Amino acid sequence: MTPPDDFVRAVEAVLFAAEAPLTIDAIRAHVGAGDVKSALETLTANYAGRGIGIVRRGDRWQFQTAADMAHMLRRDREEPRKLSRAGIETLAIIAYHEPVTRAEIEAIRGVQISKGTLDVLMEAGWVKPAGRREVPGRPLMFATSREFLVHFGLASRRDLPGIDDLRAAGLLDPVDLAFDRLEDSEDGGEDGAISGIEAG
Amino acid sequence: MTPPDDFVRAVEAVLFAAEAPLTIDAIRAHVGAGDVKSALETLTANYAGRGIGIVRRGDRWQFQTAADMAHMLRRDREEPRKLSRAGIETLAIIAYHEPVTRAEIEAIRGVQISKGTLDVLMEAGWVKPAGRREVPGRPLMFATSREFLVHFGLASRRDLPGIDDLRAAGLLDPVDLAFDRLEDSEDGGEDGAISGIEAG
Amino acid sequence: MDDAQLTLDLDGWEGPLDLLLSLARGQKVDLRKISILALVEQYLAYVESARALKLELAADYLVMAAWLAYLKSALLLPRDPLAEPDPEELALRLQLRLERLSAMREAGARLMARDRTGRDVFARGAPEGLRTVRKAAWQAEIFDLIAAYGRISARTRPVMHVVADREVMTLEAALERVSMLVGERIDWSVIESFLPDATMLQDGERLRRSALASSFVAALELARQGRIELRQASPFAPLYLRARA
Repeated sequence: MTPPDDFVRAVEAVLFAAEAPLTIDAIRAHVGAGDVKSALETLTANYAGRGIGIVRRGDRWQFQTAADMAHMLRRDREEPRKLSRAGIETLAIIAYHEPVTRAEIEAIRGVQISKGTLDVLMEAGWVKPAGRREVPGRPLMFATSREFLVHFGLASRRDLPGIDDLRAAGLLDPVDLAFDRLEDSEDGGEDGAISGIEAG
Repeated sequence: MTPPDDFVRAVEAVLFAAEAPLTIDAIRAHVGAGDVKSALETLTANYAGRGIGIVRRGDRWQFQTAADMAHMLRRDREEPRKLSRAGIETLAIIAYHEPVTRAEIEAIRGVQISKGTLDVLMEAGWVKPAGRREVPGRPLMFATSREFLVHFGLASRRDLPGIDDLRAAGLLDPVDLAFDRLEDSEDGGEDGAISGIEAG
Repeated sequence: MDDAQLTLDLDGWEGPLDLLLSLARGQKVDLRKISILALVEQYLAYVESARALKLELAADYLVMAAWLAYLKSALLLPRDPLAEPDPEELALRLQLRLERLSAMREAGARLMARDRTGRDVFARGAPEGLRTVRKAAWQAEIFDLIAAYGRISARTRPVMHVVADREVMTLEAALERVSMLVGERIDWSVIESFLPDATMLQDGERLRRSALASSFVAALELARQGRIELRQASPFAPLYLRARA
């Protein structure tokens, strides 16, 4: 094992000492000028296969334990709060469709969301308001937060399980849009280009 | 770093996630049977020369950032701040009369100065202690520093404008004084010449 | 999934679409190939059995049941090309909705199965923490400094008045002038007539007063020497001078 150079060591120490995931700019503020991104890549490679490692969460980086060590570490720890089925579905709909209004969530689930469901997700810090949709009534939209990426171990929303397949299959498009497309193709028209509402 | 075996990885992860330094027994309670001591030695060797390392404190073990990287964990951020009126007046008196004691500054200024004012000037690096006046109480004297000249773009203190220059520039004519004089001349009184104590 | 189990799970449904999806899953085929007619019948049968057991069903379920009953009849009747909406279209829309709900349910499950922070992976337990020390960068301009000194000087220096030189008549000058002039006069002359013509001079009034004082003292001196005589009728009355014969 070759010890890294002092710049990489500095990035390693700063990231290790941090109490929260750090952006590249935040790291640079501590270590000074240098190629932080390349240092992070070096470190990520250095730690591959170890008991701890470096991961990217959105535009931030952090050290964390390797996932396969979970059983060693769960001892004496409280399980994170279990979400209700409504909570899980609502969170998934927001994550895969964001930004999304409450009415849009309800349209997919076929049922009203009880008041507490969004509150629980916001309290957990996984969901946050994300502006208003410019339609009559200007309904509030919701999106996932940075903490959501951290908690679920996602480098970005593109890492959401199966999101590419769902998008390709049109399953992230509203029913009306999907229906029109099916009609078009049945009428012998060319395959409708997927004009999905681009997520993320 | 060569990836270690799973037992060493487990010790590594447990030590990393621990909220306090751990004894070998406490580590074993997490990772199960195995040679914890030897795993700790392997880890210590693995991390030699890196930005972080494993250290022993008594009979407990912990991860910590390398000692020579400690200064990276702290960064100074400079925020521009304007000197207060008391600050700039005190600085001006020191510059024109140095070396000067605090009591002398107050006598010239006609107002007491708070302890913080001189501290700020010394923190800024513009004022420094300059020996003691050989009078009862041996009060500390203050003078300007080289940084003072640099900051204000002066080759020497002789470059500071004298009283006559100030008068010519109208800087000795605050509103109230000019007003008094106007009243005097209306009363038929003669112009009072100000006998300036020559500065510098 | 039999009726008994459906009944037991009554409280567990997240609305009629959820119930429909569970029933559809019971068909064990791809949602795209599902028989909507069979699904409708299953749903209606479920609602019937719930009613038979006198279970209270939320209004949503009954609204859905009514709509599905309509869909069923439309699907069974001979196709009327002018009917709006087209029952096939309604069936397709229902199928699309079920697909979307199903997709999100699976996505939620996969999300929950990820390595979650605080459950499967952990951040460092006792980080040293990073500190940002704010340091003031004090700023002042040379003008501020000079202006401040000007301000202090103007405010606190003792203001000293210097009286400008002005023309006066000395006692010597008055003695000379009075003794010379008095010899030319024959009769008594008032002292003011011995003074220089004040109006001719700058600052004349001041000089006149100075000359009067000096000339008065000069007159006293000349009288003491016996060279002139003085006469005054009463205090503050005009003072007359005459050379001694």
